[in-house]
Amino acid sequence: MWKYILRRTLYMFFTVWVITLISFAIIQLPPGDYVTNLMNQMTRVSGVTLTPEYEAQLREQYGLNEPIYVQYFKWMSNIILKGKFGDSFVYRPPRDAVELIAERLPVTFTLSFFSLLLIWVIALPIGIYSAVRQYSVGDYIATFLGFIGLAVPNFLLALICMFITYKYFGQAMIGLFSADIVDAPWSWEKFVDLLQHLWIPVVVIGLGGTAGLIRTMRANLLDELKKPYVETARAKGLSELKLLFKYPVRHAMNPFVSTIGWILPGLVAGEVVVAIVLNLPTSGPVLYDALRNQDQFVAAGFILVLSVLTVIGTFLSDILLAVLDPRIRLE
Amino acid sequence: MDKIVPFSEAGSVKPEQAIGNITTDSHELEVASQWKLIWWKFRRHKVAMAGGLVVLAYYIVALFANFFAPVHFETYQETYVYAPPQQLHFFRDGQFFPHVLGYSFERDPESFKKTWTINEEVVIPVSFFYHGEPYMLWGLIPSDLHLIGTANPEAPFFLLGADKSGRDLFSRIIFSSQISLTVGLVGVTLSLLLGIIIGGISGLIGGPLDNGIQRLIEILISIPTLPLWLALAAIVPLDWTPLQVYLMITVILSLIGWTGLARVVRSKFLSLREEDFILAARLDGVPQGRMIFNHMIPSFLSHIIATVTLAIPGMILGETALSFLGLGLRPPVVSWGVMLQETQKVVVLATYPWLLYPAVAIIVVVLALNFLGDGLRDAADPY
Amino acid sequence: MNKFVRQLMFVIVLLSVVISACAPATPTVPPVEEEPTVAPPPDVTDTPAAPPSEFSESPMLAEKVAAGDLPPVAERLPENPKVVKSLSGEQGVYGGELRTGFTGNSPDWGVFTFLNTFEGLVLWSTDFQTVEFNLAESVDVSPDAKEYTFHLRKGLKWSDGQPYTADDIMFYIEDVLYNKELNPTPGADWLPAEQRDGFKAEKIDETTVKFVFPNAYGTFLYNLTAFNGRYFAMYPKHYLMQYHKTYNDKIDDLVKEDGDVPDWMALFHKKGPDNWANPLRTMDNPETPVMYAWKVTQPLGSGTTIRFERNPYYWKVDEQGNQLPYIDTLVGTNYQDNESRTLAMLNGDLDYITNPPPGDRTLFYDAVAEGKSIMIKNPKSDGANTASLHFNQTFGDPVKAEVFSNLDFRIGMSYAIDREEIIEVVFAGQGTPAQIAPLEDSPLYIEGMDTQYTEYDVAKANEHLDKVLPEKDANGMRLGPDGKPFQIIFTVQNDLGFGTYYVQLVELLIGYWKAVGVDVVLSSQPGPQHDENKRKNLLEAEIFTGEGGAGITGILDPRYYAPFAGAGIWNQGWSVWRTPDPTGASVSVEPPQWAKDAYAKYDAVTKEPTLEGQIEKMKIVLQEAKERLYVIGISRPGDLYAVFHSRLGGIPETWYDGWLEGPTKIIRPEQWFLKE
Amino acid sequence: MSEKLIEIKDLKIHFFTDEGVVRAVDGLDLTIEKGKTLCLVGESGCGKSVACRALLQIVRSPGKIVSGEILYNHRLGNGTEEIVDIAKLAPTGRQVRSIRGKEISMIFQEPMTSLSPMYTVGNQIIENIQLHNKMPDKAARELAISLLGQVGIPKPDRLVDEYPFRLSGGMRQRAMIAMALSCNPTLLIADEPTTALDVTTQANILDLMKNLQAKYDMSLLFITHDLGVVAEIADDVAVMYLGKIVEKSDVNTIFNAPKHPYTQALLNSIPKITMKREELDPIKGMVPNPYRRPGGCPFHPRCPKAMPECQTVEPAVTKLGENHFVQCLLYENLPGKPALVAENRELSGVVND
Repeated sequence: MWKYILRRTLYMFFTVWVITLISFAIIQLPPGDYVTNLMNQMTRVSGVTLTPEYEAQLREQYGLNEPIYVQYFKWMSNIILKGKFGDSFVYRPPRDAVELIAERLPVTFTLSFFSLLLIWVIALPIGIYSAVRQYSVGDYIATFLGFIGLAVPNFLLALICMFITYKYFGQAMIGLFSADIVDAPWSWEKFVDLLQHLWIPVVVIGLGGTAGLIRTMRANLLDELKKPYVETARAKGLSELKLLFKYPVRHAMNPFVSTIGWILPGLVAGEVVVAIVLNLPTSGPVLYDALRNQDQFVAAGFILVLSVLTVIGTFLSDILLAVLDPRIRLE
Repeated sequence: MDKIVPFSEAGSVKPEQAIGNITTDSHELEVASQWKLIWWKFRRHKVAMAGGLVVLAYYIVALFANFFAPVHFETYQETYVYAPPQQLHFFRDGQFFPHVLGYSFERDPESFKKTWTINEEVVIPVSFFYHGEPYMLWGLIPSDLHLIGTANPEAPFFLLGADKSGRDLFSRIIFSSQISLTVGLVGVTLSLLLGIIIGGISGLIGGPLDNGIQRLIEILISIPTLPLWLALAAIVPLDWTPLQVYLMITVILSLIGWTGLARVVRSKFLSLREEDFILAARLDGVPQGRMIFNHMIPSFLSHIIATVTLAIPGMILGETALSFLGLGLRPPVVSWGVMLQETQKVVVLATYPWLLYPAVAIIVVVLALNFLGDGLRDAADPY
Repeated sequence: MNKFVRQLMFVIVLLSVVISACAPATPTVPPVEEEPTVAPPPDVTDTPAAPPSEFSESPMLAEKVAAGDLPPVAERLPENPKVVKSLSGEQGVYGGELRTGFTGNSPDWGVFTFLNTFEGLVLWSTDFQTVEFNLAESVDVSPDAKEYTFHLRKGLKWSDGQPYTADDIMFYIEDVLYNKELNPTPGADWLPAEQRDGFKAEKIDETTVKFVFPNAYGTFLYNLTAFNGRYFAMYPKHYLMQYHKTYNDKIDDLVKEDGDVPDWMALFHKKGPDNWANPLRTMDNPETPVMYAWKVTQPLGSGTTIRFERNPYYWKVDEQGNQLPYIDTLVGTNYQDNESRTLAMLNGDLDYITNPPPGDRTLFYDAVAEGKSIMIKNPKSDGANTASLHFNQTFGDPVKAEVFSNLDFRIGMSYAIDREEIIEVVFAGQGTPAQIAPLEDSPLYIEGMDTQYTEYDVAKANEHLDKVLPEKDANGMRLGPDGKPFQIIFTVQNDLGFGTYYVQLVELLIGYWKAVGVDVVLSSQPGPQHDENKRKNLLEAEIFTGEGGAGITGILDPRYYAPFAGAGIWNQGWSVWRTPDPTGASVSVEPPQWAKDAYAKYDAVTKEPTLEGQIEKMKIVLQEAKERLYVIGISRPGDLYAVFHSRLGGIPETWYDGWLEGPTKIIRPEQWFLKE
Repeated sequence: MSEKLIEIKDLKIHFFTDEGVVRAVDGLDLTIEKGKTLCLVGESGCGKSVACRALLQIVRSPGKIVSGEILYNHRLGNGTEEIVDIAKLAPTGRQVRSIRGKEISMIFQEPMTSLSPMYTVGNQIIENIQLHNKMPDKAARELAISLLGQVGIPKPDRLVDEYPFRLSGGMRQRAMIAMALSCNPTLLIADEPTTALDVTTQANILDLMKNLQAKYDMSLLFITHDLGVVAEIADDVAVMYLGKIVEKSDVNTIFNAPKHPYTQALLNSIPKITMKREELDPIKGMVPNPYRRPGGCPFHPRCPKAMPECQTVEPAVTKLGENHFVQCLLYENLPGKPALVAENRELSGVVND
């Protein structure tokens, strides 16, 4: 077991290193840089253009005039030595990329948590039901409902929800907080307010996720249901429900455990679109803006953090799986 | 965004769904061909059957878009900008006479808002299988036959309304299916091949190579796709058409999208490796490559099909999501994603709700594909 | 109000300006407040503003004064405060918070640049007809238009109570603009390249500065009226000198203290405004004193809101002597996406948003009809046209460059366009077919320039195109002079805040041009990609804005009237040739002689000391522009719409809206107020 | 003759699939006597597994008990007995569940997969114990350990906490047995318990089961296709073909004087020391497609002694002697034996169709 963990850890570091290379490369791919964008932004709103001198000057100021490998080296050494991921160009006063990301994470986590909750609450029962009652009308109806969420493009769903709240409840549900409370420090009221606004994004993101889970659960369970040990248990005289949950469901859960690790990064990436439409102060849009503005340290830092989260997540869920499944633990 | 990566759900594809235990007791069935069994099993999933038919219908429409669409997707009538859908009437004073009624608008001088009034007098006959706008089917066969429409090109015929340039939404939805239903397939196929080959090698040879491949997969799955899209979208040559650009990106993405399937294939191979017939083949000295394709692939071809079926809806939705972010296809290409881009505005929901029809088209086909995929996967391993 | 009346007014206004401008000796642009030589537009109160004698202030400040935290209002105001008339004829009331929204994390370009910045020495009068004094109370201009002497209002104060004097202006010019470390090449948008060397500024006394230009610079004042004039009240010397090497020899300690910045320049930029790219650093650093009506109290940072509070030392009053602004605080909310901002506005969560998308027009009018608390006004665009179609005459491929440079080609392409149809489809029937030319009511108006080649005439189109591209292939598509298929890649930026209709428009154009055998394909790109291709001179053709319509904007922004005036790609390589890119990233193309001459003609305009002379000279430039048809236009802009919360007061019925005026600024946000 | 524990009468179990109805068990008559071992023999696919699952009402869908009775002598607390028809009990009902694992328990063919790898052996045995009788965890655990001991698992106190996949096949099967015995049942059904094991382990397991049967005084229904095993363990033997019992008798009769051609064929198909190798002949043909079962005597296509009428007439049960029944036209209507047939008919209550 410990040997296993050690090996995995080593791999992990290697992976992360490669990812730093990749994420930095990705940022450098597009033509132009932050300064080009800045000017473009001005042109877009105003039609005013910058004189070349100022660009040159800006590039110098942001260190964009150096060759890429130098930039990468500086970036890395800052991360390793100073723990600094580099300041954002866009946000002012300049903030360290990771601070920015970290700032948005609590909300992101809350959102992800509730979405996840919704997903599981909807998907697992449906999945189990439609496996146990395979090909029954119930099966069809349940899965149909489960898939609807997947089939509707989520940005549309979000926009429609928002419009409905405006049209029929008089108040469009925008963002995650009411205007008056948004700047207040965290308090019980703020939390309640959050919950009131949370439902649209949770529903939108959640419904999108259910289908996959239903499918997995259904398939895994169908798989387990005809394993001999089920028959053994039945021959013992166990009640069907007890039997179902103690044996096949328990087994069918394992594949989920192995994916838990990716859920957060997945949601962060997946939530971007919804967050943009619903104007949520989550980390997704920060990433998106950073990429659009070529705010390279934030973008690179973000990709790095996301990837590392994934890697660690995978690692953890492998361990968790090992803990849960004796076969892995003991062999 | 994950939706874009083909096989992102491959992890959920599960083998071994026996066909009720009678088969286990019967010799005859072992003789029956695997495909026959899959078909038998598949038939039991009624909704999947329905889904299959719907999907079939979609692809047929896409194939003969010019025929099914009343007009070409670029044809516009400047006086019918944002014209609402017309109701198709089948009878007039008793006898069968399919027609729509003409209408005209008043524009509010201040808000520029159009208010449309139907003119009962202007009766526009609607004909089926009529000769209208000429076109080249598949760029080869000249024809002018259309399923439904009005012979008079001047007269308005907007079953699903008109868009911001006075183009027929119905026709555009039909033409869009050509792109939306196919553009992702390239990527899907590519990652399919990669997944099988790499996964197969990894599972067959094992050892350090396998280990290396596992690391590679680990790295690839930890890279978020959104940044990749943004980066790639920005670096394509200027003279590429939006279609080429999109195709290129999907292909590149498929280069990292194969991981899901590879994992499945690998584990599958690991288990297969132990099985007798493979061992036998080994002992007979069958070369690796041939072994993979002649012996192993067939043994789980069925899930691969299921996986692909489930990857397609992902790709369709991915296309819309990317269009939303302005990274996907762009006009003048017409696809469902491009059409939905128009609808991402409150003003559309409020004033031109019929622009949402493309979404309906998407929802239906995505549902159909999902059920089809489920059915296929259920049927995948009858043994 | 009646259009004719407005035009009449304009003529009167214009005459008066001209007369005053050509008065002999040292002509001074008349100090508008004292005796307005300008007949005020009918929708503005007619009473000339006699400088009020006693002053009152916002209750919010009155408390502080009572508490002794703040000197009385009379001491805070200058001797001769700038009087701002109510633009709606209503009497403003104090108090309240103005809520506004912006998209992206860009509060400055999103809204506040327009709402709360660039207090210049002078600014446009609210009718956009003449120059009004602002920080300066008068200016003397030498006959040769090389010397400008500004007399500042006495007793102006920064938001921290420190005096604003000539020193602050000198600090900007000597220690910022001409500081080699901060500005390797001294450049500012009010200081053209050819004026840089030899420009001098000199402090006469505490409230008087004199600018001396090497060459005549007749349009200088107009350049200062809007955004370009912002610098002179942006650098509070008393605060910034501590971060300036020249004044603080211990600067390096501060740099170390800060930790984040590599050198003192970076520190200076961090504390004060740094340069063009983000001039509004004063929105990020609450410490920095400002001359604006409101002062930031909570920067946006990485949050979602930014907050401002009234500047207790703001130096403007209304006609009753009430210190402005009326509104106590501003709050701006960051929206990820335009739609949520729109909804918020409809909700009544916001009081004001800039550039509502044209498409949302019906949405807001419907909201008004439904009795939502929305107020809609209709400003006039100062633009000459809804769009400009560029064919890059400096393009790398000689074959294409040759074709694009051919007048007949452009004329043919113009005839091929069914403008009436475009107007119906794209612009909801608003506007009339037109080329890019000064508006009928502009002093620069040239007979026929706006209407030439605008009728839809396929025959004429072919006739002209046949002179350039006679050969055709089997499908009737034209071949290039080299006999190869001739295809034009037409670029559209798909993420522009304004040109949301460009793609749709070009889709139509492609159809028209196909009809005359010209093969054009659409390439829609996001801004950054477009800009990169532009500097590399890889763009063949594109669509962009149509500036240069109202008043004398043609002179101030001649981008479509004179070669190499930047912006737009029809003369891309030439512009770079004129103002080279030190990074070398941009491709430069040597212009032909005629282009150089043409630009010289424009230079002559700016050298003219008098408006009359400028107009006269500019007409020569425009005449040539008319003959050469540099870019193709589509139609005159229809009237715009602007949305406000109905509780907002002080908003005029109409105004000229455009970049040059300083959008929003021209309707004087400081005199907006919230009705009870 | 000794008393019946279970009497199966004309049991019919059909599988309803889209491809048609499969009559897996088609009119089965069988009697299991107390304390005896009955071996159910037949090729795979003959429906023996299905039949024995019916005793617990755990026939998997799409299989259904369509008719017939399974009369079970249910011993009540007060020593008296009542007869329940298991076939009539609801498959998931409380009553049948109280019988499963307590009075009738079952062990399966696949020791590898018949225990869940997720729980320890002990856990799964204790579950069974506590399911049927109130017992504190401690006691239940003790019992489990002792049971494991009885089935010959070394160091039971340690293995009780092991996971199944850590045990050898034989050990697992022993664990299964321990579990099956944990509520000392009256009937133990063993569905080919030894097929998956190597020969020596087989022998051990068989011995074990014999001993335990004696010890617990329970009936044993032993399903197998291995006649060697049968010789080893059986008191009575029932030979099954395509859902019917074709011949039933005590073990000696079957081995020494088999009557039914199928039984004979089966016996010939196993090597004997006395035989020369060429005498060894496997049964020709295959078990026919369950969807197309032959008319008349289902065995006739493969029957060496088949007569024309075999194709049409379905044979009835013929009693050839004390506790020896056969279902074959060869022995039906023999001159001077009509009575016997009749007698045996009402005796075994067969209703031919």
